[in-house]
Amino acid sequence: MTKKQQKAKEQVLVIGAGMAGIEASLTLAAADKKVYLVEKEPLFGGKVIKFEEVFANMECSTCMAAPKQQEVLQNDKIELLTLGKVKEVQGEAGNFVVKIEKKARYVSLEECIGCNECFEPCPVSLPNEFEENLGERKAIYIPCPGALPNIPSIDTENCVRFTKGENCQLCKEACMFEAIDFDQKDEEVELNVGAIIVATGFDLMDPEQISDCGYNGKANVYTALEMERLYASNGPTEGKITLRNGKEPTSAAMIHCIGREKAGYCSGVCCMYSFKFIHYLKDKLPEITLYDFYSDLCMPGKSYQPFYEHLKDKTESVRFQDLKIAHQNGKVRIKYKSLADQDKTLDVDMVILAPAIMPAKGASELAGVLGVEQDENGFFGFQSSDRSPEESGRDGIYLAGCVLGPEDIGKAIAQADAAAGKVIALLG
Amino acid sequence: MKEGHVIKATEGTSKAIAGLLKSSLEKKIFEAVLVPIRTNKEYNYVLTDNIDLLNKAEIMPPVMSVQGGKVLQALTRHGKSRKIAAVMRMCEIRAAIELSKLEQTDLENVFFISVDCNGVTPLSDYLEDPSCAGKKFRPLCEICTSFSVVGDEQAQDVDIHAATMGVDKGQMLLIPMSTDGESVLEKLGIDKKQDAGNWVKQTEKLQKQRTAAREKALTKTKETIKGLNGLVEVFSRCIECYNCRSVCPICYCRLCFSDKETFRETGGEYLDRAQAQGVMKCMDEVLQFHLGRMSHISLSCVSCGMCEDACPVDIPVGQIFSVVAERSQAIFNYVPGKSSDEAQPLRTFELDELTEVEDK
Amino acid sequence: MDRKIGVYVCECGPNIADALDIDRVIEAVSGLENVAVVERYKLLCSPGGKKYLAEQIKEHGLTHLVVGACSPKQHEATFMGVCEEGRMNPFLMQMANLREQIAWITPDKEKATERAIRHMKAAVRRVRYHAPLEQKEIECNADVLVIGGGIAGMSAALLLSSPDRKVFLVEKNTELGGMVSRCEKLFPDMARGSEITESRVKSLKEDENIEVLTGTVVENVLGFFGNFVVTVREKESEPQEFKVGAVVVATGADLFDPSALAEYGYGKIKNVVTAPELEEMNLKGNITLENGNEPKSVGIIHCVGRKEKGYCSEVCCRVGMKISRYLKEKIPAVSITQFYQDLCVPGSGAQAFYEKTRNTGVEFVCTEAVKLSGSVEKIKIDHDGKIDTVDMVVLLPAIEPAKDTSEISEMLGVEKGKGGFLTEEHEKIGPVTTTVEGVCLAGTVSGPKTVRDAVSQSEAVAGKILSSLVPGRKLETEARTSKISESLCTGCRTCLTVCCYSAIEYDESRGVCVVNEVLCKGCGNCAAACPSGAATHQQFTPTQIYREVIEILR
Amino acid sequence: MPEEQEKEEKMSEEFEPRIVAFLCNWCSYAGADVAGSSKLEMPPTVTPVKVMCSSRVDPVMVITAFLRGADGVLIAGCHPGDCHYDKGNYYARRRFAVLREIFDTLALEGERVRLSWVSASEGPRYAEVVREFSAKIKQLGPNPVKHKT
Repeated sequence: MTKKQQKAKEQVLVIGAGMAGIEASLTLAAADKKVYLVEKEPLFGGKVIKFEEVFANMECSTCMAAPKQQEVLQNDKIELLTLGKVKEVQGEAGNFVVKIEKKARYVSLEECIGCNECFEPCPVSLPNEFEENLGERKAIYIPCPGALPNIPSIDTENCVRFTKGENCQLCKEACMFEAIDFDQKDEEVELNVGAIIVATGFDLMDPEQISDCGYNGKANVYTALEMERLYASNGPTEGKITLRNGKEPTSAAMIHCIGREKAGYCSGVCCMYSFKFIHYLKDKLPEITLYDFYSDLCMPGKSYQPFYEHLKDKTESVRFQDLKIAHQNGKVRIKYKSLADQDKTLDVDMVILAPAIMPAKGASELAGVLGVEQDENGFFGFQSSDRSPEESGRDGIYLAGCVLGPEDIGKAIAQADAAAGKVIALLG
Repeated sequence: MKEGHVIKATEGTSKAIAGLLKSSLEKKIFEAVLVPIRTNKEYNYVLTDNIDLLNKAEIMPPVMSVQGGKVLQALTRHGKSRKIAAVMRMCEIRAAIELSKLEQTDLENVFFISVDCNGVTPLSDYLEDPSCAGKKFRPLCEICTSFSVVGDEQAQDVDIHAATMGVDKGQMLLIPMSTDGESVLEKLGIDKKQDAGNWVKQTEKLQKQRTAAREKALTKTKETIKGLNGLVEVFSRCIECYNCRSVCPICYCRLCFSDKETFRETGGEYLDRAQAQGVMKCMDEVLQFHLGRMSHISLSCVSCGMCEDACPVDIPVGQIFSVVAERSQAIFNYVPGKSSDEAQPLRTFELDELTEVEDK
Repeated sequence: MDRKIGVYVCECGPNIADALDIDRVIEAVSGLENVAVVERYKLLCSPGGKKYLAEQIKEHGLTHLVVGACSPKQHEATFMGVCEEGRMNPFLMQMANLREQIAWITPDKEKATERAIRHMKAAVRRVRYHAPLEQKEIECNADVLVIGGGIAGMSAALLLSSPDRKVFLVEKNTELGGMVSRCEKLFPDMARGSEITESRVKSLKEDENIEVLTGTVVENVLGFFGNFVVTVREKESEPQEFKVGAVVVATGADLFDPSALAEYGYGKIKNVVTAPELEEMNLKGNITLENGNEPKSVGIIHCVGRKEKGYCSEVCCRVGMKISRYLKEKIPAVSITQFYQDLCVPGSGAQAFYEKTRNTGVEFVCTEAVKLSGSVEKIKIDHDGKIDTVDMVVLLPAIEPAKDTSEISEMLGVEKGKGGFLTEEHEKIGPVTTTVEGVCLAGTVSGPKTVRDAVSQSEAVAGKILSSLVPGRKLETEARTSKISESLCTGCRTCLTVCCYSAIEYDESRGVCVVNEVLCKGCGNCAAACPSGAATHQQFTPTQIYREVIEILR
Repeated sequence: MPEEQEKEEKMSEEFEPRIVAFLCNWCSYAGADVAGSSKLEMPPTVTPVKVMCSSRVDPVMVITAFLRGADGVLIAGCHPGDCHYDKGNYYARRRFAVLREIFDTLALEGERVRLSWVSASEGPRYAEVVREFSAKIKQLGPNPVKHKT
């Protein structure tokens, strides 16, 4: 077990390397704090790097994220621990002892130069979860072109060497840099930090858990994240929007509030990104007919409604009360009740769901490890006017981004800087 | 512009304006006047409060030896002048206004008196034979459409315009173009008003003819410089004296990009290139200078013709620049010198524009 | 100085070595002017490679370095580090991207080699004109000016203050607390507004590192990040001047005036009040009609002015719910109907607040538009043709920019943008900073916000300032900035007008423009805008670019 | 050189355009790198010149490149609204518009200068721009400057 001993007050742990975690780390590093940035995935950047563009200015999200990611990688005050998981937290504000389980990557960060030569020969192909399973990857892989760090990792759950114990070492042979090391072991890292910032983000509600939304991963019903990857210029189709059979859709419907009732809250951003999809679809398929099914339009703030205004004529907006999705000979059939209580049906080629934003998988477990409270929906912290949102209820542990609940990027970044501010004020 | 204030001009425009200036000096409306004059041999802009001088001088000689805009630059670049009246041709005023956007002139205390301009005689011709004054004009003057204040394409920052075209012999109409202009006329006690309709009509008529002529002439010029061949042909006789640049009112740089060491290469390097290309006519510095200068000034070019007048090898450089200037100004439908509150196009931008030049 | 350029080609294993003929590249650049040494190495970014390179620099006494390898995006920082190892100014190094932009995209080895040669030559010719650059260190003041004593301003001040950092909190009104102090309660937890603000006011007063200046206006702010000079004036008294390093703008927002819209009959029809007016009534104790009686029925109308403003003010829905809670507490029998267009209740917990409210018997009616008309002691609400009659109507007006937003924008050089609010540096990744470095925004000055978000913004501002203005630490400037030659500049100020970071000032006395290295972000826009080349980017000078270009074309 | 010989050259497959590409550091250069790491094949015609922002590209520099024999000059930057430096690319667009107009007016084959927006994730798009532009230049043939000056 490697111990990273140093003055606790000089060190901070940031859990989750999405936009919020990155922002917090950079701000802390600027204040000369040593930052350990722990990320469970082999790459970092969170959900944002899955998007091609972000509302409301339709900026390229890679152009937004990549420079910050580069900063993290080049900043010697920040140590990025990918494939890491927080196992245990002892002590109190100013002096926490943290145990982190760091899974082996089986590719040496020092030796590998990211030439990607090792993917080719790998015999295993499987759906790429970064691409929302719309593309394939190997057992040794980088999730998508441009992913950072630009170092592959071996997925031991699928690599024949690890699953079947076969003596396959095609990737190792392909590597000119002796970067691949099957003998790497998972390790436990112990850190001594003065404060912790939690920025573990969110996951979308699994649409298969929602009755009547017609999602089965096969038919032409897509989740928002699937749509993002379909449109992404670095995605599986290089930005070509097609149905599962490769044909271009001639009609599509965006459906808001999927699972809102079940979740019990409004996820805040779905209306906006559904509008963004209008732009996506019309951009690639100018002829497509679009429908936008919503119950309430949630577009808070000075810049969101104007974005909607300039897109709303490109789609037919339908305000529904309740709605069912079925499959009808190749088409997707939407049965819904209009605001005027009329029952209606609509057939389209493609449906894009906006599922509720949920606490990230494993949130409760982490809450337990950290000893912080969760609200009735499982998000961290709770809404209280005499407490700033970033406070977790436990001194020395702060929150930022969608771990607090559904937030847009702007709010998440502000919370990240606020959390960093709290930490700097606390540790001096 | 319905009516103007009448003054006598029985002894001609020059004397009429002289008179106007004299009384404004006597009445202490201005501390001095800036005006191009001719005293026996010499002609130039003078800044003066000397009334006798104005008595003897011929105001507004038929040549433009320096561009008034440049004169005002020299006078006000390092701080505004005291209250003066400047008598100038439209192209000079427009240059001065353009320069003010580029912080090269400070016009706060400058009172503009513009005159109907019939054009100026090329300096060289005039020197040879003064009698060709008023007969021979700069080619650009012959196709000039902005010789007056009539029409909304014209400079708006004039205070008084002295109208002669279509005005009865022996008379001159002073058109107040600003509240300042009105109050000055009042102070001068010039209150006899007269309908200016005929002047407007005459001006518009001439503008119409000129517009057609300009169109025709510039199209012709465009043909002569078509493509690289044309350009090389025309500019191959350029002697790189840079007169065009030094007389240009808009060229305000301390050191021109073309004079910088940046682009100089060693003899060896030139030879390498000559060998690589088989032949190297040593032309590209010349073209670089002229094209580069176009990219710098074409938006502000007021098409005054100074450059052409100054070219010792008769390159129609003014007409060539005017061709380019018209087109690039059209992109932003920008009229240089029209109004001082209009930003020079390269100093600002619109969020949604020019989609035709970009590719998404 | 006579130059000794070292040229090193990285094989990057097979990635470059197999894709092109490195020996030919080496041969081609060897002859070039000032080239002292040309070598190839298997992997320059490896620990061994870095060590090797650093030693080479020292051994050959190299003055300039060219590295032909991968993309500078990958390893420019790495090799700049190596330069420092070799005691060479890192800005005297130039990379040629032989991997991403040649080896990996040019299958034909012959062509790849030609391109590589061209690319390397260009880098060599360019680097010859590189000059050493230094990161300057600049003294700065760590104190902070906070403009606005509302919840955002107070929170920022409290988090910022420390024994070695003074905070000036300037509030134009005589009382601190702002909008929140005028609310009896706040959603969603119905905490008392006054308690929230009073506790903060108390800690502000107790904190000797915070100077609270109420009834005071900021008259001017000059200078730049780390070195602002502030002038404030309290009513009639003499103006006071002090220095700060950063400025926090937390001046809040105003509410849309409903009397501008006939359909609400505000100011004409009796008992039509705005949300703040009801708050006031409620704070005073009783919610009554003009005739002193309690209302039996109340209509609450959302989105007042939303259409005119063109945006949704985010908080109104929940304010409406909060108000119905007031009413239900004070007048249990009252019947309440809310007329809304879209229910905007984003985020965990907000909907619960809505449902709780609805369960107290509040009716919610979704409607496109409403029109009010008075009729003896009653108010008729016409919503999409249907008519309701109530005793009292509460309007929920849109949040709009504060009256003085323009002056503040002028004074600080922060643009007014969407909706007329002050503009953030970047809506997503720079929500509390502005293009004027050292000037930050917190709360509704940059757009409608909930108290929660305003607070988190104010703390974000604190985070930004605490990390960038550390007492006793100097400001490090970006080395790769633009600079303006005093002898060439004619003071035309084109550079100044195009600079997005107000990093260029005009020096009246010398009549030239000057780049402020603290603010310059090094984009080079000014350099392209300047016709005479007086302004230039120190790492992208015309000569450097020109040399690179003609070498490519040779 | 005589017309037919010129034509020949235009036709000939031999002609490999020399294109100078000014790429902004944050979007287009990054995009080009993504194209590279995705191993997207491209004609060997373009040599990138990195600048921090498309707004650094001085029209005179483009003119010079053209007069020094560049068969094409590409300026690529962040999409409008995405500029890493807030608004640089809007200024770049105006400068380019004027430059392009000068080329067109003087019939200098304005298609030889091109302004493209390429984001950091648009590797495939960058490759497409390079292919398209190269094809266009091949069509136009070599920069006449090489023979005329």
